[in-house]
Amino acid sequence: MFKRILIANRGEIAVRIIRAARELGVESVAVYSTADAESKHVRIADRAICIGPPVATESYLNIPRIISAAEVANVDAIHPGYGFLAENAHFAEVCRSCNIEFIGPSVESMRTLGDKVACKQLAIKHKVPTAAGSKEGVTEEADAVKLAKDIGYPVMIKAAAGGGGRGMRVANNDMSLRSGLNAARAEAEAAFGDGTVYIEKFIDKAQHVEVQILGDTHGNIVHLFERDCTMQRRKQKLIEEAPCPKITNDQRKKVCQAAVRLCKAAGYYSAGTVEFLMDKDKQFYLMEVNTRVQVEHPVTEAITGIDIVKNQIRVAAGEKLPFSQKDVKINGHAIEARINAEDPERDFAPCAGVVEEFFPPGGFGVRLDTHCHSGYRVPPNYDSMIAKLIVHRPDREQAIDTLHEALREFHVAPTKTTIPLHQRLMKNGHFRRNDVDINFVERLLAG
Amino acid sequence: MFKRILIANRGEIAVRIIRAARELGVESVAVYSTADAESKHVRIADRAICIGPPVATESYLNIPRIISAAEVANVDAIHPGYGFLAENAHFAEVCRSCNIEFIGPSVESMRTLGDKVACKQLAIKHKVPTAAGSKEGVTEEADAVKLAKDIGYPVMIKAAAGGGGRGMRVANNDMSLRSGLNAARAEAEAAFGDGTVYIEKFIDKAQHVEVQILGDTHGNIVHLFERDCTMQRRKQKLIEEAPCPKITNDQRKKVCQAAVRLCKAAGYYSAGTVEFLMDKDKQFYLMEVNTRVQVEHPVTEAITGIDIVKNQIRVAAGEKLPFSQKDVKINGHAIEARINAEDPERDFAPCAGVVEEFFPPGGFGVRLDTHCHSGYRVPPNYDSMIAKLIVHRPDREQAIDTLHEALREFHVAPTKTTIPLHQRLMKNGHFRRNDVDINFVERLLAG
Amino acid sequence: MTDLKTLRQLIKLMVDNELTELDLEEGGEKIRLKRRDGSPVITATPMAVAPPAGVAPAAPPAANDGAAPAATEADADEGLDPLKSPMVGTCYLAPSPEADKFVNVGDRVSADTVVCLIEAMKVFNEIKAEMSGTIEKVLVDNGQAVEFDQPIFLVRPD
Amino acid sequence: MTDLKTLRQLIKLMVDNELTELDLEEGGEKIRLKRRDGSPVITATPMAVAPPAGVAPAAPPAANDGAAPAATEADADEGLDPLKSPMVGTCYLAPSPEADKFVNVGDRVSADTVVCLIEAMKVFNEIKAEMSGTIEKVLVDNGQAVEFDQPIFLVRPD
Repeated sequence: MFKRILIANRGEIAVRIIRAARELGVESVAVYSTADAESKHVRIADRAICIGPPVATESYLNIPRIISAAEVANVDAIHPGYGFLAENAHFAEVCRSCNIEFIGPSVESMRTLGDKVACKQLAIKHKVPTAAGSKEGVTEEADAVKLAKDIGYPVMIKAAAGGGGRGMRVANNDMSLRSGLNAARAEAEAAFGDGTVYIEKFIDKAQHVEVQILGDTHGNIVHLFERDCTMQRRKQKLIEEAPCPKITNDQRKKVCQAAVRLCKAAGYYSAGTVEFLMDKDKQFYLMEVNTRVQVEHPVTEAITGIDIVKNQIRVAAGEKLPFSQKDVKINGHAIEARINAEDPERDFAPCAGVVEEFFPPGGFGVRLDTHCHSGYRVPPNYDSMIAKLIVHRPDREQAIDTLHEALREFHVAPTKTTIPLHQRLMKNGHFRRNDVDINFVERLLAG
Repeated sequence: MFKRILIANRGEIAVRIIRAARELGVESVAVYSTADAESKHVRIADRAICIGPPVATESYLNIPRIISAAEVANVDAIHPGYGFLAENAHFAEVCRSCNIEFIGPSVESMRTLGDKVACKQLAIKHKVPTAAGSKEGVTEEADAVKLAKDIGYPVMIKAAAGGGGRGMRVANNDMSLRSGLNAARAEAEAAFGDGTVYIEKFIDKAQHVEVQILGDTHGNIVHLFERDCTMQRRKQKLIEEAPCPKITNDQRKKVCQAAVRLCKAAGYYSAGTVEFLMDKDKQFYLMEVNTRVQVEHPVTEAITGIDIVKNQIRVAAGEKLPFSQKDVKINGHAIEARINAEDPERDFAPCAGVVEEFFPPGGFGVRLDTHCHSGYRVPPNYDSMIAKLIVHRPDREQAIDTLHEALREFHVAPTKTTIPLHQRLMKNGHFRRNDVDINFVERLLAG
Repeated sequence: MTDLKTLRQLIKLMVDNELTELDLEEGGEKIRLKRRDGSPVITATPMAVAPPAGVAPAAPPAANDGAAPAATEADADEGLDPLKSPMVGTCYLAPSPEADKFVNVGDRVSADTVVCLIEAMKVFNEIKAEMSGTIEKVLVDNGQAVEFDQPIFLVRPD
Repeated sequence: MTDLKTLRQLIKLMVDNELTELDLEEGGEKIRLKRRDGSPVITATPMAVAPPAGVAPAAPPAANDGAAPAATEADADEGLDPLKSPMVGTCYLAPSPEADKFVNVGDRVSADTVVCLIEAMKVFNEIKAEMSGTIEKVLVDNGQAVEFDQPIFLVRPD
């Protein structure tokens, strides 16, 4: 096992990783920008190193500064968390070239699965369900139009290098396809330095279902079942739950095994997530693969009892997974609500500043992951999530009731948060019946 | 199910009960003394009624005031929590005579099991292991001396009406027995208005093992396995865990079934705890029965997944237990640390006053039950427990590691607490090997 | 500073201006004021000589309808003393529905004048004034539930 | 200041300006005001170095050995400017073990005087003074790890 690791992240996930490391007897080294000098991950780590100013490109996104800190602290490995450099294959490469293990998958699998076209080709090859569409990047308008005719409108134009819904466009006819194609190319070029785009069938009224994968470097790879993350706003997940309440065990088995096939084919190890869209007829279509730990990993930890972050560290250190697929069982139902410092009244504008009162809920079946406390100052420089509230109960209905109560108790002032929105959603009949799709929340807020 | 219940308690247990009630769709009515006007249970209840001044005899222990509040609020039932009136059979009787259900067992079983002599006789009758000793109260010195000769010194002199270790004395020879007998009688008379005492064999190097019982009014009664509460200071539990790490499944089955036999014989329902002492040879000896929910109930909830407080309310409303014995399984290991506002430097003197900073830990496997928050004022009038920190992990070793980390993160200032003591205990080799007895902590603190 | 008159004036100041807090300290020369506001404020600066009252208020908005005694409002009225309920129960201002009220605004009361009945556990308890003065205000309705310490009347002491 | 008249004026000030809080302290020269929106307006007090530090709890004892930059400490030295590290790395005060130090106490430096090397990722970065003045203090040892913003020298500016 490693003697010491560096956590190249901040906020709740840095706290989460430090806890896992210390529980494994591994020393933790935090890095921080001057904006986070008093943040919790700095306080609870065994050592903390200031690496730069608030702006992320000069601190949490700055590879040389992070590697220097790693060398100064003489660590064996770096955990990237999520966001920032977590899916940056180049960073992983640099780490390993410096003899610092990157706590994540192989560089090759990050590259393959990170490229949506390559990923899709691999998926098709291994019978992982995908949406009908182009097998490789589309450049000629003519090809695009012909393709769209074959698969039928509406179609989706996606950036090969894209992710998290960025650089996507829907086209309902040849004209919107033509204009969309060029716009998407330009946007992708600007956003990812890669203008390759591709086209596939647009899935209407879809739900977001994703499968948690965990693998080691000895060829063992298992799934920890799926999560339903259909409750989103502007492609940002608000509420995640496990298991998906809508599918049968057969459907569950099929989609989870498909995800395992894809990752096996990519020579994947560590934690990863295969995201699918599910249509009204419970057909699945591959969306993308996230080659890192997910914000919503706690709901899977709750229903399986498996510590995903500890296992990431173990397998990065070369250990075998301490369990096999047959040991993984679903126990109860878990739901996570992301608490963001945002003002619903002002179109969810982030609310930086001091949280003078932060009185969290607690009790049976309630887990809170946060770096926040009374007196914490939310810096304006990073994302606005200040806490993740997770409940675990025997069934979905009880989980919703418990989460509703926990949200009601959750007192944060004067900072505005998404707590009231979550309370409203817990009472929403469509949500309770799980009669929702990925655009549900926006429709609700619009009307 | 009830429409509305009153919680005749304060602090974390009042909060715990309000959560359970609301999750069941039952309205909650809090009562409070002027010292608790701003306490959490007052804030989260559907309604709160001030019943008196800080002194408990004029508020939380005052039956007429509580019943009046119940009538004013028109509740269907009263949950007494633990402490205060929880084991007061007269209070239960008054509630029911006012057509207010008492959320607890029958008055008769409270009386039988509350009288240690009657309880022991019932135990002997149903082959529940007890320590050798007098079958009924002892009044004559001569009888006492003879009895002591039969069972052999050292012997324990106990008050029939006693509990929680109050009014107990050890005698090592005839002389100390004689003096002890009179002193104990006087003490019992003063403390409980009942001078009856009895004598039994003193169990040396004992561990405290207790069995959680849950029964309904339809004759169903099950056990939720046992807890080990050996880590005590002055007969006050500091750390509780489940399951007991020292016994085999056969020993577990035997002691749990004995507890069920005793409660069945007493016509018991609701939640209850049968406390035993266990000697070096894993022999069990009945200590007492607590006819209420226990402070440490969360460790049992963790390993069984069963919500004890919700089930107390359900069975009080006449519902059947929603599960049977064979459904109750042990999953992992749980440990609870009681966080008291006490100063270990000053012989654990209670520390009343404002807790300016209360930054609790969190994360996977961590549960916190508390009514405290940054800015909370600990009143000097009640017990000093401000939080219960509970961890649930796959095995005991991981549970200890997780609890140790959580304690390390737990920041409370300027109030002095037992957190440092718990951190020390988590690192103690004897505790980790479970090589302890009920006097271990005191020996440790002594030198 | 601590004489009742000044105190009353301070309290009036608080009520009139919706202050929720007011700490004074003559020695070290300190003043601390707080006004009612949607989002309560707790300032626990480490160095601060912990003004307990300042930090204490579990300011968070009560999830319940805040049934707490309305003592402060009552005390506010300059020079009046609240006659508070000694128990929880139902307050009756007259001995029976058709009878006259025990006391009305303007009536003089002395220590053992019965001013109302409070029913608790089916028992009707006679509540005496325990002070002498003139009833200036009746703060509860007949048959209303009252809590411990809840002001029932405002009395102008002799 | 504790006379009612002053108090009334203070309160009027609060009401007129929607202040929710007002702390005063004569001795240590302190004023603390708060308005409804919850963003503190703090009129400085001599000792109050960083307002945030007051509110955001720097209080909790760092579980780690507190490797945070000692900037404030350094700044304390009257009229001296800290020359801070622009990066994380290992600081070398001389070009090689046997060579003389780049600068010593008392040396004059100008904007482009090289004062030390910082090794980051095997690269030795020449650090220039970026200011002109006299070296008054060397705050790190040769070969010591430095963080971003950590003062390396104290310079008395011209």
